[in-house]
Amino acid sequence: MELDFNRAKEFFKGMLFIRRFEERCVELYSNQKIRGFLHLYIGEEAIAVGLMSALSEEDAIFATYREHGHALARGVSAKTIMAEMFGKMEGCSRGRGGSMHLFNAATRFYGGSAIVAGALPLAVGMALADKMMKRNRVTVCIFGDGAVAEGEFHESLNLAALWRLPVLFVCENNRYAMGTALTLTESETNIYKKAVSYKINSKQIDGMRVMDVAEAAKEAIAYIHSEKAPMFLECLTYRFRAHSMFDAELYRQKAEVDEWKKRDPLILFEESLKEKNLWSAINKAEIEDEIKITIDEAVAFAENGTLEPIEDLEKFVYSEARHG
Amino acid sequence: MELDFNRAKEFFKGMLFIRRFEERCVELYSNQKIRGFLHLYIGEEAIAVGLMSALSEEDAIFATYREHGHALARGVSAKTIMAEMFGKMEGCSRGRGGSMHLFNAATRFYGGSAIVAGALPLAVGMALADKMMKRNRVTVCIFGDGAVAEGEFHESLNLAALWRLPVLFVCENNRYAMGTALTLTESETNIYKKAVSYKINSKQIDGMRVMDVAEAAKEAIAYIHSEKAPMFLECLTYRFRAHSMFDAELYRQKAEVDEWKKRDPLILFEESLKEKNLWSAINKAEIEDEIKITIDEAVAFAENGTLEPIEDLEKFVYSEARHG
Amino acid sequence: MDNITTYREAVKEAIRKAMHEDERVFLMGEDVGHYGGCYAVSMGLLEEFGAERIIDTPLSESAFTGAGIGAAMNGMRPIVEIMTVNFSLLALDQIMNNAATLLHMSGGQFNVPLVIRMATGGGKQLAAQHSHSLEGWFAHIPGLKVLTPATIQDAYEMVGLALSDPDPVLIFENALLYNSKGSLDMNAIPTPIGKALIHKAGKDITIITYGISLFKALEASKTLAEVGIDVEVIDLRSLRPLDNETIMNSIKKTHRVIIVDEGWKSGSISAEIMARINEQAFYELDAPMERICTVEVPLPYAKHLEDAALPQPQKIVAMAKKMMSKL
Amino acid sequence: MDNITTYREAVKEAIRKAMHEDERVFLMGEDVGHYGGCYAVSMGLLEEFGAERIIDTPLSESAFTGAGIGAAMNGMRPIVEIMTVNFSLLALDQIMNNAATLLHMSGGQFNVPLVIRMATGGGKQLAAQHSHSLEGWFAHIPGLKVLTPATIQDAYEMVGLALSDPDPVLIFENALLYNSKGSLDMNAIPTPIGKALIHKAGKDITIITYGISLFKALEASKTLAEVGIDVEVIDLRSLRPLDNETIMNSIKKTHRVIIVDEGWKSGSISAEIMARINEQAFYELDAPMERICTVEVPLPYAKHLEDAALPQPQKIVAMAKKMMSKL
Ligand SMILES: Cc1ncc(C[n+]2csc(CCOP(=O)(O)OP(=O)(O)O)c2C)c(N)n1
Ligand SMILES: Cc1ncc(C[n+]2csc(CCOP(=O)(O)OP(=O)(O)O)c2C)c(N)n1
Ligand SMILES: [Mg+2]
Ligand SMILES: [Mg+2]
Repeated sequence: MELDFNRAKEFFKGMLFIRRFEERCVELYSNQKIRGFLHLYIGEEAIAVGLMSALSEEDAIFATYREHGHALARGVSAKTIMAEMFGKMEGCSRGRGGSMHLFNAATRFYGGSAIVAGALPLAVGMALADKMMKRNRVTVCIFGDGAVAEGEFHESLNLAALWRLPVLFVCENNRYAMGTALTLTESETNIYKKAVSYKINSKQIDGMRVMDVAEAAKEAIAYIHSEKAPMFLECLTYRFRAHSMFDAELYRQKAEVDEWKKRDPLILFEESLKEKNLWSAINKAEIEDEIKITIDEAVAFAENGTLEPIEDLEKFVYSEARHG
Repeated sequence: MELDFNRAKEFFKGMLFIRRFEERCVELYSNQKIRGFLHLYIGEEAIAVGLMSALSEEDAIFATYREHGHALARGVSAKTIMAEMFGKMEGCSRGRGGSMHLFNAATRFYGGSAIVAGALPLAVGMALADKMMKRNRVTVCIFGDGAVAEGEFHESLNLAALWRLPVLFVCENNRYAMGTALTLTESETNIYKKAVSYKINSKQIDGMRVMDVAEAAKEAIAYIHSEKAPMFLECLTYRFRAHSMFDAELYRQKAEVDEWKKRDPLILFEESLKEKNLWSAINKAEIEDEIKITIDEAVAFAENGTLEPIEDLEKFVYSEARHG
Repeated sequence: MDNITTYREAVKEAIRKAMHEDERVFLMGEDVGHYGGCYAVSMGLLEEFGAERIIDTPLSESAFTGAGIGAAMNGMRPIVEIMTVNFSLLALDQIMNNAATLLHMSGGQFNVPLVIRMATGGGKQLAAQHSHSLEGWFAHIPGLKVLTPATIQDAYEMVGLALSDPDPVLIFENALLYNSKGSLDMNAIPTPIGKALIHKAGKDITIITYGISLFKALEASKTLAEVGIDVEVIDLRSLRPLDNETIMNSIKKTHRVIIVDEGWKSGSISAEIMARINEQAFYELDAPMERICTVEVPLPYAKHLEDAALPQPQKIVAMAKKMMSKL
Repeated sequence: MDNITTYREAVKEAIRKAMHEDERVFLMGEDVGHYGGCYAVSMGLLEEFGAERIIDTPLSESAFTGAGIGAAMNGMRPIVEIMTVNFSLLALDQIMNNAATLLHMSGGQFNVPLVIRMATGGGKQLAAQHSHSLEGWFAHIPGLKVLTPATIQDAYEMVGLALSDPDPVLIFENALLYNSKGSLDMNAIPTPIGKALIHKAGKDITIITYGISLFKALEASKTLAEVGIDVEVIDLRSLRPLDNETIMNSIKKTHRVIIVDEGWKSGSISAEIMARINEQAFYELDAPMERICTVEVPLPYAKHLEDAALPQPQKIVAMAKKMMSKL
C-alpha cells in the first residue's frame, strides 16, 4: 500500500486521537462523569484505524464493549460519544447505552455489544440480507480472543462460510479475556487456524502496525467482493491498560506489559514514518492541539447535554411509528 | 484385532439383535404400544456393537435419542428398554423417559438425550470428575453429524482438549440431520477435521464395518489412557430408515438408500466372515431363534408391566433422601 | 369467503401470501426446506420460492436466530422457525439480549422487525426435553410480543400481523393443533395484536385461556352448561401485550375466574393474570381466582402420567363446579 | 461468635470451608482463578487450592455449566460460577433441559448435586445487557431451587446449604451487595432452604421481598414508622421453594401486602406471590395487593433513567401511604 503524507497523517492522528480521547475518559471516570463499565482500547488503536481505512461508507460494523476506538475511527462524532458516556440525550444512543453500547445509524455502526460473541450472528444476518438483496457491501465484525471459545463463534463462522457471506471477521487477539490468558482458554492458540477449519480464508497479522492492518483489511475487502466469501483476520495485539476500571491486573506481569509497550502502535508507526522520511513533515504538536480542541469540545458538549425526561423511560421499548 | 469364532458370533448376534429389536419396535409403534418419537438405528448397528466391545464396565456412555442400539449393545436389558417404551414402571427410566431417554445406572448408561449436542458438555464434566479423582476410566459421547453445527459441540471439544480429559467423542455421520444433508449444514464436511482443529487426535472410519469400529475404538481407548487426552472418531454410516416415524423422506433418493443398503453392516460382516472362513460355524437360524425369544420375552415383560401410580407423578422432581 | 382448512395450511398460506407480496420476507430454520418442515408447515415452499428464500439452516439455533435479527436490522422481514420451543433456550441470549433490547439500547435507531415461529406444548408423549410450554415465560421479556394462535383464523392472521409489526414478534403454534380443521376467511380484517376474543359469552365464571387450552375450556363449557353453569371463555391470543380491558370487563360481569394454561404453575402467565385482576378488579371478585396449569414436573413420557400433568377439561369442570358450589 | 465482615468475604469463607471439608467440592467459572473473580469473591483461592480445584474456564457458559452437571453426576460437588446472570441465558438449555430434568427423566437414577452461583441485578449503570434480575424467572423451573441471599449470614449459609442439597441449586448474589458489611456467625445453625425470615415485625402492611430490595424495604419501613405506619418486612430468601406459611401467616395479621422485587413487572415473582395469596388467603385481604417491580424496559445506562426503572424506597413509602390512606 502506498503511504503518502496525507495518509500518514490521517493514520497517526487517528490513533493519537483515540489514545487521547480515552486518556480523558479515564479522568472523567475518576470524576464520576462517566459511570458503569469503561473498557479502554489503549494499545490496540492500530487495528481500528487500519481497519476502518479500508471500508466504504456502505459497509457495516459490529464491535464489542471495547469500541470507543472503532466508533471514533469510523467517524462517529466524539461529541455524541462523550455525551453518551455522560448519559445525555444528545449521546449517540440517547444515553441509554453508555460506553459499551455506542450506536450510530449514519455511519452504519451497529454497536457496541456487551455479550461476548453475541454480535457475530447479527453480522452474519446483516451480510445475508445484503447477499439476498444483491447489495455489494461488507459487514465487519470485531471481537476479542475470548469470543473464540463461545459456541456462537463457531456457529457463526460455519454459517458465513457455508452461505458464502460478505463478512469480514476481525479478531483482536490481545492474549487475555479479562484475566484469563489465551493459553488457558484455547487448545489451539493460533486463532486464525480455527477459521481455516471452516474453509474460511484466514490470516494472522501484526495488529500493532497500522499499515499492516490497513493493507490486510484492504485485501480482505477486495477478496470478499471478488470471491463472494467471508474472510478472517487475526490481529495480534495487547491491551496496555486494565480490562476495565475494576481490574487489579493480578494475572499478568508488569514486565510483560512493559515489553509490549515497546511495540506501542504509535511508536512503531513513528519509527516507520521516520524510515520512510515522512515523519519530519508530521507536526505532532499541532496534531495534539487539534485533538485537544476536539476533545474539549466533546466534553463541553456532553456537559451541556440534557437528561432525557424520566417520562420517556419507556420510549423505544417498542417502535412508535412503523419503521421502514 | 483378532477375530475368533466367539467374537464373530458376538458381533453378528449383537448387530442382528438390534436390527430385530427395532423391527419389532416398528410393529409395536403401529399397534400404538410405543408412542412419542421413535428413532431407528437400523443400518448403523456396527457402530454401537463395535464401540461397546472396546469399553470396560467402568466406562460411561452418553448417547442421543437414537440410542436403542447403544443401550442394547451396552447390555441394558431388552426387557427394561421395552418396558420403558411401553411407559411402564419397570422401564429403565420408570416410564418417564420413553424411547429417547433410556437410562441405566448399573451399566453407566447416562441416556438418552433429546437435545442435539446437549450431552457433550455432560460427558466433558463426567470425564473431568474422573480426572480430578484420578479414576482411570473413559467417558464415551455419541452424537450425530447434525450436532457438529451446534455451539456446544465446539465448546465441549475445546474444553476436553484444553483440559486433556478422557473423553471418546464418537460422531455417527449418517449424512443427514433429519432431512438436511450434511453438505447443507457444514462448510467442511469431513467432520474429523473439526476435531483436529482443537488438536484432538481424530480419525475417520468406516462405520459400516463392525471390525473397523471395534479396532478403532480399542485403539482410541488405549490412546486416551496412555496419552491422557481425548480422542475423536468419525464413523461414516447411513440410516436405512426414516428419521423418525413421521418422516416422509422427501429429501433423499431411493437409489441413494438402496446403494447404501448394499453396505448393510450385517451383509458386510457376513462377507468378511466368509472370507475368513468363520461364517459356516455361525448358525444364523439358531441366533435368530435366540433373539426372537429374547425379544418376545421383552415384549411380554413390557405388556405385563405396571403403570406408575398417578400419585407418584411428582416423585423424582427432587431427591427424596440425600443421595451419596 | 370462508373455506375449511387446517391450522397447518393456514400458517403456510399466510407465509406464502407474505412471500409473494414482499420480497423482503424469507423463511429460515431447521428442515424448513428439503424436509418440508418438521410439522410440514413449509411443505412445497422450497419448490415454490427456491433455496434462497426457504433456507435450511444447520443446527445452530443461536446463530440463525441472531442472523434473523441481523437481517431484520438490514431491511429484511425474516421469519425464523425454531423447530420447537424446546430448542429456543439455545437462542435465548439472542432473543433477550439482542432482539428485545436493540431498539431501546440504541436510543431508537435500530428496530428489529423479526418474526420467530415455534411449535410449543406437551401432550405428544415426547417427554421432558420435548414438551415445554414456555410462551408465558417468554412473555416476561419487554421488547417482545408473544402471540399464541389457537384458531385457524388466528394461525393465518397472526403471521401477517407479526410481519407488519416493526418489532420482534414470537408466535407459538401448539403442535397438537396443526391437524385441527376449521374455517378460514382470508379476506377478513385481522384482529389486532393485543386483543383478546370472547369465544363463548357466559355469566357465571370467566375462563381465561389461550392456545390449545381454549379447546379444553370450550369442551368443559359444554359439560358445565349441562349442569347449568354458564361460563365465559376468553382466548387471550396475545400474552404480551395482555388485553386487560377484555379481562376486566368480563370479571365485572361474572365476578369469578379460572385461568387455564399449559405452563408450569409457579410463575405461569396465570399468575400474572391473577396479579392484574387483583390490581385492577379486586373489588369485583366474589371468590378467590383459580388456575389450572401444568403440574410442576418435567413432563413424563408415560401417557397416564403426562395426562395427569397437563390441564384437562375434567379438571376445569371440577374446578368450576367447586367454585359454584361455594356460593 | 459474631464477627463483622462483608458479603463478598462471607461467600468466600463458605466456599473455603466447603473445599477444606470435602475434596469433591471445586469452583469453576470465568476468571475465578487468576483474576480472582469478577467481583473478587474467589480472590486468593487459586493460591490456596490450586488450579485443579479453582478452574478458570474459557468463555463457554453452556459447556462449563453442562460440565458441572456431568461432574455432579459423577460424584463431585461442583460450584459453577456464571459471572453474571446476563450470561446464564447461554447456559439455559443445560440448566432447564439437563440439570432440572435428569433426576425425573431417569426415573430417579441420576441426581445432580450442582451449585450454580451468579451475580444478579441492576443499579450499576451497566445498561440493558448487563443488568438483568432473572432469579424470579428461573424460579419457574421445576427441579431447581433458587436462593437469593440478602444478608451476610445468608451469603455464608446458603453456599453450604446448596452444597449439601442433592439437587441443583442456583444462588443469585446481588452484585451491589458484595461490599455490604454485617455480622456473621459461622457457628449458627443454618436457616433451611425454603424458610423465609421476618426482618421486622409489624401490623399494618406486609412487605414481601428478597435480595437487595430487602434493604430498600427496611429503609422504607423506617420512614413509614415516622408517620405511624408499622410494616412487617419478610425476606423470602428462597424463591423456589417459596415459604407459603410465613407469607400467609403475615397476611393473616396485616391483611395488606406490598411485594417488592427487581424483576420486570409482568411475569415477576411478585405475580406468583400474589397468585398464591389469592389462592391461600383471599378472605384475609382488606385491599388489593400491590407490587413494586422494575419498569418493563431494557435497563438504560443513564443514572436518572435507571433509578426511575428500579424499585426504590420512596416508591415503597408512597405505595404504603396510599394503601393506608384508603382505609
Ligand atoms: C457471554 C459473556 N460472558 C462473559 C462476559 C464477561 N466478560 C466481559 S469481557 C470478557 C473478556 C472478553 O475477552 P476478549 O473477548 O478477549 O475481549 P477483550 O476484553 O480482551 O478485548 C468477559 C469474560 C460477557 N460480557 N459475556
Ligand atoms: C437443539 C436441537 N435442535 C433441533 C432438534 C430437532 N432434531 C432432532 S434430531 C435432529 C437431527 C439430528 O441429526 P444428527 O445429529 O445427524 O443425528 P441423526 O438423527 O442423524 O442420528 C433434529 C434437527 C433437537 N432435538 N435439538
Ligand atoms: Mg482479549
Ligand atoms: Mg445424522
